This record gives sequence, C-alpha cells and structure tokens, in this order.
Amino acid sequence: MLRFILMRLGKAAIILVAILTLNFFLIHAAPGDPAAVMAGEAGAADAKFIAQLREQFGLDKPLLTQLAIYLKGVLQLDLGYSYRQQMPVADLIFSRLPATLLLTMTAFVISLLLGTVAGVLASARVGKWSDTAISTLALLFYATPLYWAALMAVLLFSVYFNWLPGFGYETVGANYTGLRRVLDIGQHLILPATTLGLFFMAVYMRMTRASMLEVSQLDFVKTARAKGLKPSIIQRRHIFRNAMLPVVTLAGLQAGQLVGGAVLTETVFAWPGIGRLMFEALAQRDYNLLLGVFFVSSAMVLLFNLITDILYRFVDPRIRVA
Amino acid sequence: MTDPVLSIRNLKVALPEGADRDFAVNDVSFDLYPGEILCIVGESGSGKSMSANAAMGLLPDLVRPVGGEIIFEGTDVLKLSEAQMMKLRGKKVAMIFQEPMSALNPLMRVEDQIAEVFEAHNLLTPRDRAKRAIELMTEVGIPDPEKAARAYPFQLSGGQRQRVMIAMALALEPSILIADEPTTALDVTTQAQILELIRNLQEERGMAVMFITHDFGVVAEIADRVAVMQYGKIVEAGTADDVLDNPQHEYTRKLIAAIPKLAAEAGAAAAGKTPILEVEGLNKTYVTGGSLLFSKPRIVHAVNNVNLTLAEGETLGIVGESGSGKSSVGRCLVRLMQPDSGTVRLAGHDMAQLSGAALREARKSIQMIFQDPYASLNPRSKVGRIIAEGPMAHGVSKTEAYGRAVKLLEMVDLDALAIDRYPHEFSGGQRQRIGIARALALEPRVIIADEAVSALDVSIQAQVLDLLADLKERLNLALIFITHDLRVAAQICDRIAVMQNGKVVETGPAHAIFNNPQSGYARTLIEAIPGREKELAAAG
Amino acid sequence: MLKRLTTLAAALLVSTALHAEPVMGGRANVVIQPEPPSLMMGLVQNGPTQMVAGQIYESLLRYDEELQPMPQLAKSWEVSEDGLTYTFKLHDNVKWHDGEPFTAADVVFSADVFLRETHPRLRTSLEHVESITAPDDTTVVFKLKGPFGPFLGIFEAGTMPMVPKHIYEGTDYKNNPANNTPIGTGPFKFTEWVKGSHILLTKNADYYEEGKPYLDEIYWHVIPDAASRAVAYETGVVDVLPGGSVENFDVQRIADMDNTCVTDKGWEYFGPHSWMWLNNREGPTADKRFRQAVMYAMDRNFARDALWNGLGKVAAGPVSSSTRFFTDDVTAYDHDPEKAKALLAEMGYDGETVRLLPLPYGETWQRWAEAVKQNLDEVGINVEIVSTDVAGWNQKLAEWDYDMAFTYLYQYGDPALGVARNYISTNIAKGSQWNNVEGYDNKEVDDLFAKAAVAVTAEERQALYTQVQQTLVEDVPAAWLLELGFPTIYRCNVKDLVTTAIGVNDGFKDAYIEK
Amino acid sequence: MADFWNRFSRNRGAVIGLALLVIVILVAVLAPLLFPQSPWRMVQRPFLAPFSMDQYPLGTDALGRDVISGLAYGAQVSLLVGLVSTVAALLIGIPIGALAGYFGGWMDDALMRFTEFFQTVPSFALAIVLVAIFEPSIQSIIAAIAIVSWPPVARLVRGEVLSLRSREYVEAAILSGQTSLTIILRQVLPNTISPIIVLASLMVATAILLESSLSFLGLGDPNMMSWGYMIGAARTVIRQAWWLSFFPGVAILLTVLALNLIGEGLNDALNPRLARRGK
Repeated sequence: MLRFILMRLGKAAIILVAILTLNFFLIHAAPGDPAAVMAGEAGAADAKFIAQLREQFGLDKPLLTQLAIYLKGVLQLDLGYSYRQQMPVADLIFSRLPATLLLTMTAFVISLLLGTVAGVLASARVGKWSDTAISTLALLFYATPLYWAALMAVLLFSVYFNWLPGFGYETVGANYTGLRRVLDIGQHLILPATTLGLFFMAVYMRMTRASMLEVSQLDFVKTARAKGLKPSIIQRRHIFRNAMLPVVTLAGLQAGQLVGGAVLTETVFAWPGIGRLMFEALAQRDYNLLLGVFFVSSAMVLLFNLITDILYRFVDPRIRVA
Repeated sequence: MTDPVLSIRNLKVALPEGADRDFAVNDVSFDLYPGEILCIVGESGSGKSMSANAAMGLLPDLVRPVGGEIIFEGTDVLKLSEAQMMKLRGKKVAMIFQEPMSALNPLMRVEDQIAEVFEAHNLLTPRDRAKRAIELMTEVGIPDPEKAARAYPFQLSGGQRQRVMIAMALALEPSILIADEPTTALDVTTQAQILELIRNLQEERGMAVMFITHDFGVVAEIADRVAVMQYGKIVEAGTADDVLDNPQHEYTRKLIAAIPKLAAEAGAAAAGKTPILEVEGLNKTYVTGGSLLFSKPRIVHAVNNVNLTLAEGETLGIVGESGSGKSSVGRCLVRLMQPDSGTVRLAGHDMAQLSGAALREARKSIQMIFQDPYASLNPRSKVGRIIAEGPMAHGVSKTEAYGRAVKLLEMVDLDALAIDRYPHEFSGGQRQRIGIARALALEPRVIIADEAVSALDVSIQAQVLDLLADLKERLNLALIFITHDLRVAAQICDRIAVMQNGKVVETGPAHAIFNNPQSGYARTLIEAIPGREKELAAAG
Repeated sequence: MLKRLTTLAAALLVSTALHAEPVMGGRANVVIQPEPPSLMMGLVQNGPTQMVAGQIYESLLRYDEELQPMPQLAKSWEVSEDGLTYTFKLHDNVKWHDGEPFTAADVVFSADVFLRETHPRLRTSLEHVESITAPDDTTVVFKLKGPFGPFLGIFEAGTMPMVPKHIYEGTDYKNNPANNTPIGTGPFKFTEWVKGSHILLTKNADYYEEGKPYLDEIYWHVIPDAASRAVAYETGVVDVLPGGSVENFDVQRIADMDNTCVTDKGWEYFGPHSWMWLNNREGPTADKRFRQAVMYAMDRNFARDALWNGLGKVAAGPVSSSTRFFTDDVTAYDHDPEKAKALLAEMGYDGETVRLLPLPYGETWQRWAEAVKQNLDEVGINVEIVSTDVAGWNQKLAEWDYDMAFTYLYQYGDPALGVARNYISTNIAKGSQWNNVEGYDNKEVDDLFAKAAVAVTAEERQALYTQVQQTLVEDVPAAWLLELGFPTIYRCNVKDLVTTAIGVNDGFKDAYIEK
Repeated sequence: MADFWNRFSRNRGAVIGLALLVIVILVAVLAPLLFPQSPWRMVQRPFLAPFSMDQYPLGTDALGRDVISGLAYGAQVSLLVGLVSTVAALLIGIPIGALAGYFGGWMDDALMRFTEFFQTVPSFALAIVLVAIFEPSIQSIIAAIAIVSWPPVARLVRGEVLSLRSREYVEAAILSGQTSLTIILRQVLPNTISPIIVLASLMVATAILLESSLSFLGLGDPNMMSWGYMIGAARTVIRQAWWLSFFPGVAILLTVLALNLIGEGLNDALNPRLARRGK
C-alpha cells in the first residue's frame, strides 16, 4: 500500500511539474505586460517607469531563467510574489483555499449523497412514476448551465422569497462568533453548494441508476437470489456495493470539474475562494498568482484522484491484492 | 419407482416479442426422481436452461411461463408468491451455474457468501455459519479451507470457485440440485474432478440432480436418465444407456454421430515426407505488472523451449489445457507474437527473424483460422472484401481478387452471392467457412487453426472438421490444429504434441498418444475425457 | 426617462439639504472595489487605495467642489508675485498615528525624497521645482524653476501624500514592513485588514482638528461582485456605495429606495473624461472626415441615459467642464447620421472594417461599445469589436495596435496636468497608454499647450486653452464621449460625506451619521 | 438503417430530443429571415417587459435590443461552436487514441501521459486561460473547447482500439499483409464509430454549455450574439429584468437536453448490448 502511494505521488509530482511548465509558457505567450498594468495602476507611466518595474520584478530576465526561478521556488513551497496584490502568492491562495474547499466539499457531499440515494430509489422502482420523476429531474439538472441555475436560485430563493442569502461567505460586518457564525456560513453555503453540486448530482443519479440496473443483471445476483436471500439484502449487499465501483471512480474525476465549476459559482455568489481569485488574477495578468492557483487546483485534483484510487483499492479487493 | 420430487407438466415459457421463436420452452413435461441425475441435453438455444430456471423462479426479465405447471412437494411453484419462493430457494432447491467467476460476488469473501445461505433462512448464529462454511468447503475438497474461506473469488482457481458454488448449494441439504452447464468453462481435468464430486455428493445425500449440458461426453459420464431438447421441445427421453446406445430420434442420432470419436486411426506415417515447418528452441516470456522503479514484475514462461516439425500435408495437433501455452506457440509461428528466442523455419525462411515487407511476404505461406466466428470477421466489411483484402494487399488487382473470392466461397460450400453480404447475416458455422476462405485466399502452405471449432455446436463442428480435412487433401496443406478438445484432436490429427506449462511434454502419432500415452500428464488428460470409459466399453 | 431623471434630481437635492449639528460616534459601512493592492499611498495610488488610504494619509491642501484650495496640514499659504515661491504654514500640533510629531522635515522628505522616487505622476510635476526647504518645523517653501500654472493643484492627498520620515528614511521603501500597517496623519487609523473580506479603520483620537472626525470607525467591505455589492446595500449591510461600486444599471433601482441619496459630485478634481482613441496614423481613422463622421454618428445622449442613468454630461471636447479653463465655444457634434453619411461619402470610405477595443472595466463599457458599434453600423461603418482583458487592452494601446479604443482618464483639475499629455506631439511614444496614443501631431497645438502651462495669469491661460480646444474639436484627434458622472450612493442619514473635489476619498473626515 | 431508426424511435425521449433539436436548427437557419434586423439593433426602449408588445414578444434588453431576435441568432452561435469544436476535438482525440491503442508500448505510454496531463488540469479553468490568452473570438473559443474536450475521445478510442486490436479479424488482417495504416483506417476505426457517435453527440451538448459559460464570464466573441453572453449581460440587471437571463437559459437547457436525449437514443440504437438483454 505504501509503495502504491509512493508510486502515485511520484507520478503526480511529474505531472505537476509538467503542468507548471506548460502553464508558465502558455501564460507568458499571452499579450499584455504585467509591468504596464502596474504602471497603469500608478496613474501615469512612462517607458522609463515601466522598465524600472520590469527590472524590479525580474520580468526582464530570459523566460527560461524566470521558469527556473519559479520551479525552484515551488519546490520550496514558495509560489512567488503577487506584484499586483503585493502579497506572497502562497499566502493569497491559502487564505482563499478554505472557502473553496468548504464550498467544493459541501457540493461534493451533497451531490454524492443525494445523487446516489435518488439513483438507488429510481433503480428500485424502474418504470414507476418515482423513477420517471427522478430520471427526468436528472436529465434536466444534467442540461442546466451551472451559472444559470445559480442565477435562478438567487432570483427565487434570495430575491423573491428572501429565504437565503444570495452572495458572500458570511453576513458581512455582523461579526458573529461561535455557533452563530457556523450557522451563518452554513446559510450562505446552501445556494452555492447546491447549484455547484447540481450537475454532478444528476450524473450520480444517472450513473447509480444505470449501474444498479446493470449489476442486477449479473450472475452473482442470480446466485444470491438462488440462495433465497431477501431482495433488500441482495440490493444492499450485492448490487449496491458493486454498483458503487464506477461511482467511486467518477467521484475522483468530479474533483477536477468542481474546481473548474467553482470559478462560475464563486463569481455568481461572490464566494471568496480561489476560483474567483483565479479569474481576478487572469484579468489582471498576475502571472505568478495565476500559476499558483493553477498549481494548487491541479494539485488538489491529483490529491483527489489519489484518494479515490486508495478508496477504490479499499472497496475493490481485486485491485487491493493484485 | 418412488414419486418424483419435481414434476414438470406441459410447461410453456414465452420469449419476448421479436425473438426468433415464440416459446423458449414449448409443452415440455418430465419428472425428476430422488437420487437420480437427469441430464437435459441440447445445443445452444434449445431452451434447455429455461425449464430449470423456471423451477427456481429465476427466469430472465421479459421471459415468463405462460402455461403448464411445475409440481414440487405437491404444489405448483409457478403459483407461489415471491416470498414463498424465497423459502424454497437454497433450502429445497439449489442451483449452480456455468461461469463460477461471475456467479460469485467479487467484493465478498468466500466464507461470507456461503454463510449468507444460512442467513437467508435465519439458521445458525453468525459464528456457527462461519464454522459450517469451512466444513462445507472441506467437504467439497477445497485445499486449505481456512485460508480459502478468507479469500475473494478472484484469488481462487476456476475449479475451486465451482467447488465453492457447490458448497453453497449443498449448505442446506436441498432435495434438488440444478446444475446449469457447471463444467463447460472448466478445463478437461478439472471438469472430470467436478463431475466426480457432483456424482459422489449426489450418491451420499440421495439428492435429485437436474444437470444441463450440451456435451454428450458429460452425459455419458454422469447421467442416469437423459432428456434431449431441440427448439424448446423434448425430442427424446430415456435412460442414459438407451439414449446413448440406441437413439431413436433422428436429431439425437445426428448429435451423437457428430461427436468426434476417440479412436484415432493409425494413419499414414508422416515420416519421410519433407518438413515444411521446423521450430527449434522457441521461447516466449510475459512480463506483467512491473514498473520502472516501484514493483517487481511477474514473469510467466508461456513458451518454454518448444521444438516442433510439420511435414508437408500433415496435420499436427497441439493440445493442452488453458494456460498451457498452446495458443502462444501458434501466435509465435505467424509472428502475431514476437518470440524471445528460437527459430521458425518456414520453407527456408526464418520467420522469427523477418520484419517489414519481408515478413508480410513470408506470411503469405502461413495463415490462420481463428476461434470466434463472431470476432474473426470485421462486422463492417462485406464478405467479398474480407476475403479479397489479403490478395489486394499483395498487389493483386481488385477484379482478380474478387474473382478468387467467389471461387473460394464455392470451395467452402457457400453461395457466391455471399460476397455482397455482411458477416452478421451468416450463422456461426458459415462464418467459420468464410474465415477458412480468407485463410486460403493467399494460397498458403501451412494453416494454423487455433481452436477453430471450439465455439461451434457439435453438429456444426463436425461439418467444419470435415471441410478442413477435405481441403487439406485437395490443396495439400499442412495443418497445425490447436485445441483443448482431445476428441477433436483425435479425429483430425496425424500427430499430436501435448503441452503443459509452456512445455511440450509429449509428441507422437495420434493413435500412439491416445492408446499409450507416455507422460503422466498426457495420461491424466486422456483419462479425463468425459464419456471415454463408456466409449471404450462400447468399443469393447 | 424623464421620470427617472426627476427622481434622481430629487435625490441630488436631498443630499445638499440643510446642515444640522453633527452627531458623534457610529460606524460607516462602505464598499471598496476592487480590493486595494496596498494601503501605502506613497507607493500605490490606484483608485481603491486612494479611497481607503485617503482617510489615513493627508497632504498639505484639500480642494472644494470649485477646485479652490482649502487648508489641510497647511493652515495657510502664500504665493509670491512672480509665481515662483510657494510658502506653506503647517499646523503645529499634528502627530503621526504612532505618536511621533509631524514636522516640515516630513514634508521635505515626502515630496523631495520619497515621492520623487515612487510617484510617477507627481515626479513629472516636481520637475518644475527647484528646491523644497523647511526653514522651521512648521514652514515649508517650494521654489520653482519657472512659472507653472497648475502648481497649487498638486497638494491633494493622492497626488502628494505625506509619509513619515522617521519610518522610511534610509530604508528600502517597497519592502519596508511598515507598508502593511500604514502610518499617516489623517482622521482615521489603520486597524485591521482581512484580505478578501474587509478593512477596518478607527478614529484617530489625537486628530489635530478639534472634534473631528465624528465617526468611530469605517468598515470597508470587499465584495468583488457588482450585483452582490448592490444586494449588500439593499440588505443594509453597507451604507455607502462609492462611485463605480455597482453597475450603472443598478443605480436607478437603488436610488429609488427609501432613505437613499445619490450624488455625482466629489469627482471634480479627477474630472473623469471618456473618449475613444482614434488611430490618426493609418486606416480610415487617419482621415479627419471619418473622425468627424464618427462624432456625428454616435448618439451620446442615448448612451448617457441608457448606460449612465442620465448622469454626467456629453463632452464638448478634450477638456472636462469641471476642469479649469473649459470652454463650450467649440463646434458641436450632435447625433446626425445623415451628416456622418455625407462625410463618409465625401471621403470615399470603402467599408474597410475598423477594430474597436472596448474598455475591459465591466458591463457598462461593454454595452457602450456595442451601442457605438451599432451607431456606426447604421451610418455604414463596419466595426469589429476586439475583446480583451485589461493587460491586452493596455498592450494594444501601447503598441498602437487598434483603430478605435474606449478609454477614460482623469484631468486633475488643470489642462496642463490631465489634458495636454494626450495631444502634444512630444508625447508620442510607444509603450505607454496614457500619452498621445492616437498619434495626433500638430505644432500649433504643441505651442499653445506649452505657453498655457507657464503663463502666469488665469486670463492668459484661459485665452490660450480656448484656442487649443477650438482647434482640437475641429480636428477630432479623439472621439470624446462623456464627462462621466460617477454616482456616490449612500443612506441619506450619512451627512457631509461628499464636500470636496475628491469626494469620498477624504470625505469621512467631515461625515457623520444622523440617528 | 430502418433497423436503426426503429431502435432509435423506440426511445421516446430521443424522439422528443430530435424534435427539439430540429426546431433549434430551423430557428438558427431561418434567423436572418425571421429577424432581418441585426440582433444588436436598439429597436425599442430598454427593459421592455415580455408579452407587452406583440412585435417584441420576449421584451428588450438593457439597450432596447430585441430578446427573441437575440435568441434566434444565439442558436447559430451555440450550434456552430458545439459542432465545430466537437469535430476539432475528434480530430485531435481519434488519432491520439488510435495510435496509443494500436501500437501500445512506449507510444501508448507517452500519449496517455500526455492525455492524462490534459485531464488533470481543471478543464474549465484551462479553457478560461486559453480563451483569455488567444483573446476571445469564435476561433479561440472553438480551439479552447476542443483542447479541453479531446481527452475523453482519446481514451474512448484507445480503449476501443485496444480491444479491437486483439480481435481476430484484425489479426487476420495483419496476417494477410495489410499495413498498419490500412488496418487502423479500414479494420479498426470503422468499428469504433458507434461509441464515438454517441460520445460526440454528448460532446456537442457539453461544448454548448462550455461556450455559454465562457460567454457568461465575458469571454465570448464580442461580435456574436450568444445565449451565454445574453445571460452574462443580464446578470447585473436580474432584479429588474428577470426575463433577460431566464429565456436564454431555457434555450440552452432545452438544446443541451435535446442533445443528451439524442445521445441516449443513439446509444440505444447503436449499442445493441441493452437491446440484447431481453434474450
């Protein structure tokens, strides 16, 4: 097991370096000069001032040197300095990371839980109205643009009914502490997490349903029936566990999509996470910050994939032992 | 005679709309008596499994019984509720299946799956269940049952898995055991062991066994009584001896006649003829699951220093069980697989050393016929193109290649119109003929037939074997016939090489091997052939 | 539209209503957008930094809505007859937030040492200065090399913020750890900054003006989404939405709320002036008739009403009406598609596509570009909008890789500071987007601007600037759009928030909240 | 073909989806006839509510532009981007998957590492970066969507090819002397078509969603009226003009839904695995 984890970590490290290198060159291929943007912020800028900024931030060095400096820094967990925000990139990201983790994890749990439960229900009632309802809902969620769902949720639950807050991480300026703060954040979390999880909820519903139905056709289910086992036990012990295998695989893939989707959700709901940080960094051509966010989100994806793989080995003895 | 434990009367089982016939089982009646083994025999699609499944209440979706009754202990099980059926299943009637791998839950330990049978009927405490599981596993002859009980299905061999299935089925001492092709997926030696186990257990417990099979060898080995099915009807029934020795129905007669006879003739000695193919010191190892830094690879010696010669016009059989390396040898010969070392001299060229255009050219002389009639033809190509493609790749014009294709189709007894049709329009046997025509298109001198008839029903099998023998004569082909089925080998081969674990353990003329095997393994193999004793007895 | 304007006008009236006795205490909840990169105003002078740090740092003077100088750190000042010597008398009881006394030495350090290195805009103005001296602790003397008309206009907090000498002298300014905890002399002290969330300033109890400030604290909310900022105001989370905090489309709705006041004052010092750069070098835009046609084709009143809530004014020419020496005695370009078509026909415009760069500053600007494109389409000009982000936009302008490009710039109260830079030929240089980007080259205009900057009397300057404006408006080197009216939205019980030419930027000194 | 249509039409959802898609295609094709004026034209007062004027049934937007005309022209953009980017993704993914699956060994390793790499980067984030770097235009959007959506194609094709490569008819083709290229093109790829068609129909749906998400964030082609753009532009006025974001969202939802339904129908029709289940 340890060897497996080490192996996967090694592979992940290689992919990360490759991602960093590619991102670095991609982003440097972009038009726009960060020095010029900074000079603009200062109010007026002559060429001399821009040159001064460029030198100050090492932007005048050859590209490869800049890359080498950056990669070396990353090894020391130094993600560079954000010229625009005047803060170390790592600090910026880590100050925003908890909000994103909270959002994505909640969305993840909501979608996985509701999705599989609904999928199991639908599979148990194939062809009945409850199956039709769940399947239709899944189809709709599957086709709904994430950001639009978010907007409609705000319109309905925040503007029209005024039940839930439609933006932000907590009630600004309220300075709640303790349990009240947790509840407050929880309230703010409901709409963004649900809308972010909506798409994958649909995916889990469909996949669980299909997988349950497929597994229920397999020979060992017939064996279980031949034993005289109750349908509920067959459903739970034989069908569900086997049907969950593809869902677990999918859950690992979802992580990556969630980070991407967070860019949209965080934009609509003004959620102070790295998704929004990324978009800000991009608009401001904050190279180091952008690279940093990419690095961290890719690392997150790799970490999730690793967790999934370990989990998969846990649930599937064939992979664990082989 | 005592009363039957199970009595099937005028059973009708309907197939869903759009199937090739209306009823899977049409007006079938038979009785199963305590302490007997009833074999239900038929080719694929004859409906032989359906009546058994109906008795268990385990018919597939959309297939339902529409008439007749199945009387068990005085009640018609077709009229029982699902809850009542659940009480019956496992306790009174148990079942084992063809594919023991897929019939076991891959994610559960073996002992838990056995213990579930008790749980299903609320018997014993969990601890006792585990104990009984191990006892049962001991009883069905699983070595080191304590350890095996903790294993997952994939960690057991095919035979052991089937033993687990049997242990499970016997747990509650049912009065009826339904065995649905339980040995079809197993190697011949394992098959012999499992058949013996079933026979012994049945005798010890006085169970009734309904044994479903397509293999008359197995029938001869195990049956007390036989029912032969065709197109959903029972065409003949009686005691095993009656049906096997004196079949009444034409279909039964045809089936039995189609079984390759074990008696290999002492054919014309091949010695003295010029060898066309000589294999020396052939080796192939597989390396699996290793990676550069982190794990140790597993090495399998699939072909281990194999030497063979094949004379012009001769048929050489390579026989062995799965994993013996027989297919790897065949693939190395045509270079579908790259041997690690050794020479393959084909009409003067060393096939093992060629590459690129030279290899393509040399391969014209050595072609292959494949096992699976469904997978061996490109479903998106018309038959004409499938056959003509080879010659065209070697520069023959399209017209000429298609002309030749028509001739070849006629040669394999197919209509020339076939060239404009797609493979899915043909039956399995016809497809195999197309495969043979394709192999002949390049006018090879050697043909390698890799399990070429294993996927066919026995009656079709016989036709294809006849065709091969005939073509071999007419075209003076040399044939390497790779098979796990010793009966087939006995029928068609001049000489036979027996393989085990990558090595050739014995070579010799077919009749010599069958009548007087020298190596221990060859002997085991031959003794395990189902129905052999009966056949020998009959031959006197 | 008429109804909307009247309600807005009513709101404007309320804001300047009667003054009552100020109330002590309370907290102002204000939106800050975007989150400032730093609060050290000596180093960073972008909009949000000025708005927050303007309560922390001060300069020698403030300016009223007519751009007339008022006392701040300097309680009085004198200008010599020849316009070359400016003498400031400082308050004598001023302390830095860390308790150190503020003296004339700090002024000399700030202007002559610190800002000369760090403040690009001030640096240009200081080139006119020969020496800065401190004869005693409360007196500072600026001696000029020659007359410089706008000189008295550069003592604004964002232009010349006073920084503490005792902290910065001899250090590496950019990396001084004190940058994270700014120390100024202003009415509010820096207390806390939670990135991505809020900045908290608290009352400077030792402030040198007796009784001020009135508020206990200012809580700046970082809410990066425009719609969310609007919601924050509507739900009572914030009380003040400084100009540009919410999308213009939201302004009308919010302004209609109870207890809500709107003002477009407080931007006079900046005079935000919008126009489209027209590339005078090549393509159809090189032809004066084409540029005039663009002016006639645009419906600028529609843009103001539909996009800017009717706030602001249609620009008469290069100089904003709030900037000194403005004149409206120039050619007027009304919306007249027929005239535009005639001009295009006369020049023989062949339908060549012109690229239009919108300003990547949000929805309104994007919509505006779409509206202009549609206006131009309707007179037969083919326009392709090229979408880009801030950096790309900067680069394209700096590299002159555009045909038409939206922009807006501040004028800093005087044409010599904020207008001349965009039209004089000596300012044609690649690599910057704040100079003569359009490539307009007219010796006469160069001369007029040069003379006007150093003329001593206001009358002389007015005459010269009038002439310059007339010439420019005839030539249309750039297509002027609107004098932007940025609305500050606030609860009506927040009093005296916008009283100066820089509005909210130094407004909390005087603001109080009526209960 | 008739057989195919039979199986397809047995799926009721698929028929509904096809009908929806045909409507969307018709609207897109007929847009210039139905709405001869540019969708950017300011035709009425801003924020005209829907159903209040017959001529502008879905109202007008912040600049007084006709919403329904925008929807019609938006259909063009959605379908164009969806189709072209899917074709582009297939053109990248199929060769990579085919080469990796057919040749195996180091080539498989290298190509799959490459694919894995693209799968690891959060795809939407990558799309944002790419569009921003190439600057938003219809070309850069299509390129970005193709670049983030080819890996599943490559993996699918690789998997199919890997299993087809050991199929006996491919071995027969090798023995008959056909070159690798011929075998890939004539024996292997034609047999991967069914799953590719199914995947492609779903990819068009995903591409439409992606394009709309990019446009929503302001990364759309500024000269093309698209649904995502309409919602993005309406986001800030959602309180006073709900219809501006509601209708384009419904349009996206229905189009994507239609494509998904069709994809399922194709899957039923082309993938006989389920059809066989009854036997």
